[in-house]
Amino acid sequence: MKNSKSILKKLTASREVSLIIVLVILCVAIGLRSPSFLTLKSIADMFKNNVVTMIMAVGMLGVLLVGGIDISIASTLAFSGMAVGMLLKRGVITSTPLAILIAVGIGLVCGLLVGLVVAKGNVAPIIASMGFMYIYRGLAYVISNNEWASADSLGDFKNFALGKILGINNVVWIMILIYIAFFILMKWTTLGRKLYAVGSNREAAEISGINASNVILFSHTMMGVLAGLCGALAVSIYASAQANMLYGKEMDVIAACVIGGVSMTGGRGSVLGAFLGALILAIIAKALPLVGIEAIAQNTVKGVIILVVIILNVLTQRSMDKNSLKEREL
Amino acid sequence: MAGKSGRTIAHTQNKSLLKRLMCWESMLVILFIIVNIYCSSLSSTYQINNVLREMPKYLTEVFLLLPMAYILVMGDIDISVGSIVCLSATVACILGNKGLPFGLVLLVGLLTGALCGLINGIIVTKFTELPPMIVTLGTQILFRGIAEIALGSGGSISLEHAEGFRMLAGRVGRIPYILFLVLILAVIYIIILSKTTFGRKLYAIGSNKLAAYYAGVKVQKIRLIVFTLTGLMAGLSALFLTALQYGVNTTTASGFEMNAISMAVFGGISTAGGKGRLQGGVIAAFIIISLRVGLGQINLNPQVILIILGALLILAVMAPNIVEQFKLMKKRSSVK
Amino acid sequence: MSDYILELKDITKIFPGVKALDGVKFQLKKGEIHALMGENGAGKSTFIKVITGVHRAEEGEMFLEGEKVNFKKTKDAQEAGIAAVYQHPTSYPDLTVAENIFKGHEVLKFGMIQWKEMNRQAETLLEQLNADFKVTDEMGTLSVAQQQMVEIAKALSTNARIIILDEPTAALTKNESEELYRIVDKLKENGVSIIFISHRFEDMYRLADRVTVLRDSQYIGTYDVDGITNADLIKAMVGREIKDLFPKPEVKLGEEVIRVENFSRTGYFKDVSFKVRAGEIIGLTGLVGAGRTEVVESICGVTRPDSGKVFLNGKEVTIKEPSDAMKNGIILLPEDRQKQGLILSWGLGDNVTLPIISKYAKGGFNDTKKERELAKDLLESVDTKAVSIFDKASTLSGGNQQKVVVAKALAQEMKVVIMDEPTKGVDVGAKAEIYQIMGELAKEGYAIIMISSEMPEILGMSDRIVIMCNGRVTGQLDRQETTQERILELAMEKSEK
Amino acid sequence: GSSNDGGDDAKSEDGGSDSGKKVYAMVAKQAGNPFMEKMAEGFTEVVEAAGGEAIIKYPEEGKADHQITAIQSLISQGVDSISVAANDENALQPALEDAMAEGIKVNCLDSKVNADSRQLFVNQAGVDEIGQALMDAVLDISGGEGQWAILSATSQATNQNAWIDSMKEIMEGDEYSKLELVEVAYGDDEPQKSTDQTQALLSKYPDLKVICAPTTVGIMAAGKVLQDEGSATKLTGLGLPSEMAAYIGDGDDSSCPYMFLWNPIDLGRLGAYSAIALVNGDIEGAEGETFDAGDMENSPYTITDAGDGGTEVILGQPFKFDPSNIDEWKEVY
Ligand SMILES: Nc1ncnc2c1ncn2[C@@H]1O[C@H](COP(=O)(O)OP(=O)(O)OP(=O)(O)O)[C@@H](O)[C@H]1O
Ligand SMILES: Nc1ncnc2c1ncn2[C@@H]1O[C@H](COP(=O)(O)OP(=O)(O)OP(=O)(O)O)[C@@H](O)[C@H]1O
Ligand SMILES: [Mg+2]
Ligand SMILES: [Mg+2]
Repeated sequence: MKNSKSILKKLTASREVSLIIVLVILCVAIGLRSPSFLTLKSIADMFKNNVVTMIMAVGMLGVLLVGGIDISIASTLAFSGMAVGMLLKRGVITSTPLAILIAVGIGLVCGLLVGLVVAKGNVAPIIASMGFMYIYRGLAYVISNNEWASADSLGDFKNFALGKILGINNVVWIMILIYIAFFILMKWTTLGRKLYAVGSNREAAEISGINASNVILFSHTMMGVLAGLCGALAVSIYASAQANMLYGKEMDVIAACVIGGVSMTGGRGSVLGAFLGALILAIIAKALPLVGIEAIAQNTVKGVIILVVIILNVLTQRSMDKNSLKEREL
Repeated sequence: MAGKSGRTIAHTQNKSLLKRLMCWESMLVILFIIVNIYCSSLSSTYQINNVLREMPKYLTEVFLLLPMAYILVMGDIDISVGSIVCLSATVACILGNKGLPFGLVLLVGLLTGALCGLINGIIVTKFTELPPMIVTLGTQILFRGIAEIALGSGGSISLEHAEGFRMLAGRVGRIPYILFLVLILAVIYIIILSKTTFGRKLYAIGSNKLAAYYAGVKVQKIRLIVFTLTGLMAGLSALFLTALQYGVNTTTASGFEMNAISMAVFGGISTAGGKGRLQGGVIAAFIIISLRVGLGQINLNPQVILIILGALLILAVMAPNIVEQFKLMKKRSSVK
Repeated sequence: MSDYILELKDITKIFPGVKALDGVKFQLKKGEIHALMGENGAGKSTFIKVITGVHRAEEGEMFLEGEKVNFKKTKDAQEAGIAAVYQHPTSYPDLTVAENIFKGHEVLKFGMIQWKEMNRQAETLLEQLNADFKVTDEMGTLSVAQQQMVEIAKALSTNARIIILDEPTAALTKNESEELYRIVDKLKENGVSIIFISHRFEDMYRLADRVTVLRDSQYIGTYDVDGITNADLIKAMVGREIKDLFPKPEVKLGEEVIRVENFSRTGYFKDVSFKVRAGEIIGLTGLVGAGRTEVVESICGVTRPDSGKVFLNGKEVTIKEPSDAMKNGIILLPEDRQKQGLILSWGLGDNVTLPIISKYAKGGFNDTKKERELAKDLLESVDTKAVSIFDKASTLSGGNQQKVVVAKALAQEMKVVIMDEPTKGVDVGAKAEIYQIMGELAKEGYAIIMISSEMPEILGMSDRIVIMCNGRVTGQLDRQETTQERILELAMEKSEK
Repeated sequence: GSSNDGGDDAKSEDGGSDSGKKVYAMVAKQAGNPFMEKMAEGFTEVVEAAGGEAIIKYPEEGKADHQITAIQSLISQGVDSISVAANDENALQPALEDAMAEGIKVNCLDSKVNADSRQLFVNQAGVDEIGQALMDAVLDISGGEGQWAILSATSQATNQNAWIDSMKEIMEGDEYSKLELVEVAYGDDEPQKSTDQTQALLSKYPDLKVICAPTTVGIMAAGKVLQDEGSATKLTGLGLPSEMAAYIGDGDDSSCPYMFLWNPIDLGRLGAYSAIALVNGDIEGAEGETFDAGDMENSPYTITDAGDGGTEVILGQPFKFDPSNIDEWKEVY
């Protein structure tokens, strides 16, 4: 009896669980209004369409953990995506792995530059990444030469996002693998824990011999790598590369993390949380057209849902804290 | 009275004039002059009358810079201002088209902005656990969403009685009214921030919220005021923007928040709070305006302009850091 | 030659504008406990940071077992077997206690962190320290003293041969200090050499074999603890004599000024009632985490109590925010001077005058000239070691920062002064000065509440002692009628039950 | 010249160029859009052939706000004409009025500004012609009956809304009575959202016969979804041949049997010809005037009433792209 109570307590005390509850309620509510939402296919579609946000959310987790933020990621994505698109269109490359590799490479350089300016140049992350947001987006336009790379010119590459292994789409597999890798990184490796340490107390980290600026550099580079990769994935998924692709997506990614309980001041957050946050946003995006909310009101509903979710989370957290205080005997 | 050990503590600063002039603001003034010389050399049409004519559109963003500087000094951020502009403009246009007296339309436009700001303020002060960035991201989507509903399927409303608004877009000679207003407001905002207790409290909040609270600063009340003020200024911006485009549409003022923030940061105001002066922000705003107008004259690809502005932003913030490090090194060796 | 496990020669460390260490030498024998003492700002913390590689000295040499070493990073020192607990806790508030302890030397297997094993080892360490919290607790939820314990556990966990403790007892009460002594003794038995810094003489007498004194960045001397007297030491440290450490004036107590009735806040404290009369000094004491800080914070409106009333001069007052308390003349000197008391990036003057700018302002505009004069006077009156009122608060030593906090309180109009650990980390000279000020305030008829964990201070300064245990008031004693033992009994009421 | 005093007025009046060439400016809807790029190409070609100088001005973003600053910059440069593809029908009015007050000729192309802000609208195809073509395509592809849906750009897009309204009106006719328009969805011209919306349509209406997407981004996204899923639902609408080539085909494995568009290059050319005619004083943009458009198909063009208080000139009929001609056109635009 006592044991089961403590398990229950442990469960309710974790943020992720309260998110899962929100998620279940959301799914049931939508499922009641629109039965087709809970079909396997619809869920598979949802994951495929939101792979990009989900992957970038886990990268953003790393950046937020060290107390940073990166709003250049959608631009990095467009730049790498556009680069790959144009290379394929011009026939410079044809191989899919090479295309992905190039995208990752571009992302790596982009992220590294942001990281250098933040970690070594001591520029506030929001400012540094705002500058690069303009720069990378501008570069995407410049290399696009006012063209799109579309299905016909992408050749085999567009089929990558169609392929399945064990009934699960390739791009979803990539997402799953990245999540597993990050889960291991964040939980069981010293490097991952360094991210937490630096975000929790940078001075302390430095005194205990952690090179904080290198850790920050790493987090931005990692973010860049993932954004670059997502550039390639987005091109493959939508079979189209456009210079303005996923404009403003960075805000969705940040929102996903925050909804998932990642602190914007650093030190707090989990891979599972980032995933759940991204999933909630994905469900909202998927459900809004399904449940028949008028297109014109969709942004209002989305804004309200985001506000309600984050406020609800605060309120549940508060009442949990209060409950645990009540149990303290005086 | 001197201390028990007879130690005395200086309470005056003797900064030489040169040292006083060696600040970021002076750098910006020099940069402003350079940019203007450069732009005039680029194109013969970069002339004062043309600059004055193109200026009003950009000045609507400076309205937002002023309160944004306060917000940043407090260590907060508000990314919903663009949406507030859009919503206020929408309300003003709808009421204007209903035939309400112009004065009332202006008032309601301003109040709409203030109300939105108040909502932001209430949420960030009641739920202090939430970072303002994510709250204002939510309201950013929400406020524009409401405007979208109000604007209906047309997605835009044009003024049917534009006379009043036409007046707002008027000029004295070549100088637009809005420039006067921006300058007057800038002076007021600068004085409040640098000379009054309110300003000092803003810096206190931005430097250490907790210590400010313990010292009796009404942190949440001040935050509420500043967020509301920001909304009010967004309302003001909305009125002028409406006058400049005789109406409003769903994309009106999107991206204004980032422009306002980058002006402030370029001007030396730190997003981490507690640092920087609004003087710098205002000069920076005029540098950016000059640059945009100037580079526009040679029809440079706007994306390239963005690349230049992005690079400039990063360099502007990095430069003082590097100078500081250099100074520190020098100081260290001089003590030796 | 290698009589000394650690030897430093002619260490000079310069911060921009400040010479923090000026040709300091130091010798640590193998297996000895060596105290490092000196006034606030003498350079003690800086000195140990030079040893551990946090700072790099401009001049001087360091020898470890006779071999010259040059630590470039803290990691080098760690690897050489030197562990340190710094003055200001360097913990990670968002991480668990266990992770805090093992940060930097996690228990690994195949490059993976072994959480179970790490938690187990951490538990063993904490058991040694008699800690009352779990290794899976988040560091941020612990009290300052508990955090200090974790820091000590962290130093123990590295199996270092030299352990440095910078004011480990500053936040500890008598009882916990005893625990610490026990541990330090045990370490010594195991052949570990220990350097510790403290402003408490009792620590030194109880533990140290030898003591080195620094003053104004310079080396004054090293003495054997046997045979040294209080007066000698104080003279070495302060450069002058201090006659009366507890200058408690005899004050005729006046009317009741403040009365707290049935104060409760879920989870923190319950049914707390006491009153303070004009000119009275109340010592509020108890064990770590007894809830003293929480009580006074609720009185001052920092947090809101669930129930209870505050009466000022017999009239009930409602206090929702610190500013309300200030308006009523209730002034709080917060416990954590760096986070709550000061804006570290500001000048001293601006810090001191922050609570009163509105009062001095003309039509909302700051009266800078007046403010600066006032700040100068106040800072001098508490004898702050600073060059000008424009010095940044962050550059002051801990004790001097505390003086600035005191000056800040003095700037305000007050009836009730609440001081939360006012002498934590403050040197004897400064302590005496703070007591002096406290006495003067009492003489002027203010009601004073002093939270303290230091027994001599409590006994030396209070008229009445209020003892808390686990969120409740367990006793109120007159100074005359009490003893250390009686106070400790009441402070541990719960554990006897 | 670095004169800051406003002197040298004569020069700024006859244009920013030094050679005294006439300067014709086109303001695009947005950068990075191939449709706009092709239009600009046609525009430039004609202007340069006529011995003028062409300026293509891209706004920072595809928004009316940014077009205002672009137009004002062009006024400063003293260009002779401004041809604008407007992002908002009304928002550019003050800027364009300023331009006209300075003696600059103003026309618009692709999407119009209101009658007060322009002298002429170069319309790609009449609204009703487009509506009719699309409606007939839906009728044909669906086999005459069943459910169909529209996937549009944003719910506020002027052009799309006009076409959709026209389609709804045409649908009143008897021959369309067995067709049921189940929903108008909006993908906001974002690939991801358009994909979400397409998938939502498919799961909500399993019997959906046709999706009509009168927008280049939307039709691409829908084309991809339908083709990848091998859906029985077919697609038509307005799309760029180069972008849609992969989806156009007769077989079951192609999602789009045919679609429509007009030639953006020609649209740009006609925009340029009309601008030149305006600048030369050949026309004033009044109804009934005609102007010569070089070797263009329907030249000379006649200005007609646009029905909104202003005038327009219509490029021609929407052009149908099907498997027989797509390979040829995908190379062109
Ligand atoms: N990072 C720093 N930058 C500039 N000055 C510093 C810095 N750290 C310490 N100082 C200065 O160096 C001197 C010595 O400080 P330190 O902290 O070593 O004193 P301490 O003896 O430990 O005092 P306390 O007993 O108060 O802890 C002080 O004058 C202090 O102001
Ligand atoms: N942020 C916090 N979250 C959760 N619990 C806390 C927090 N701060 C303090 N506590 C707990 O509240 C109780 C009372 O703490 P408080 O700081 O009032 O004690 P105290 O008597 O002043 O002790 P000290 O100041 O010596 O730590 C303690 O059990 C402490 O662990
Ligand atoms: Mg110290
Ligand atoms: Mg306490």
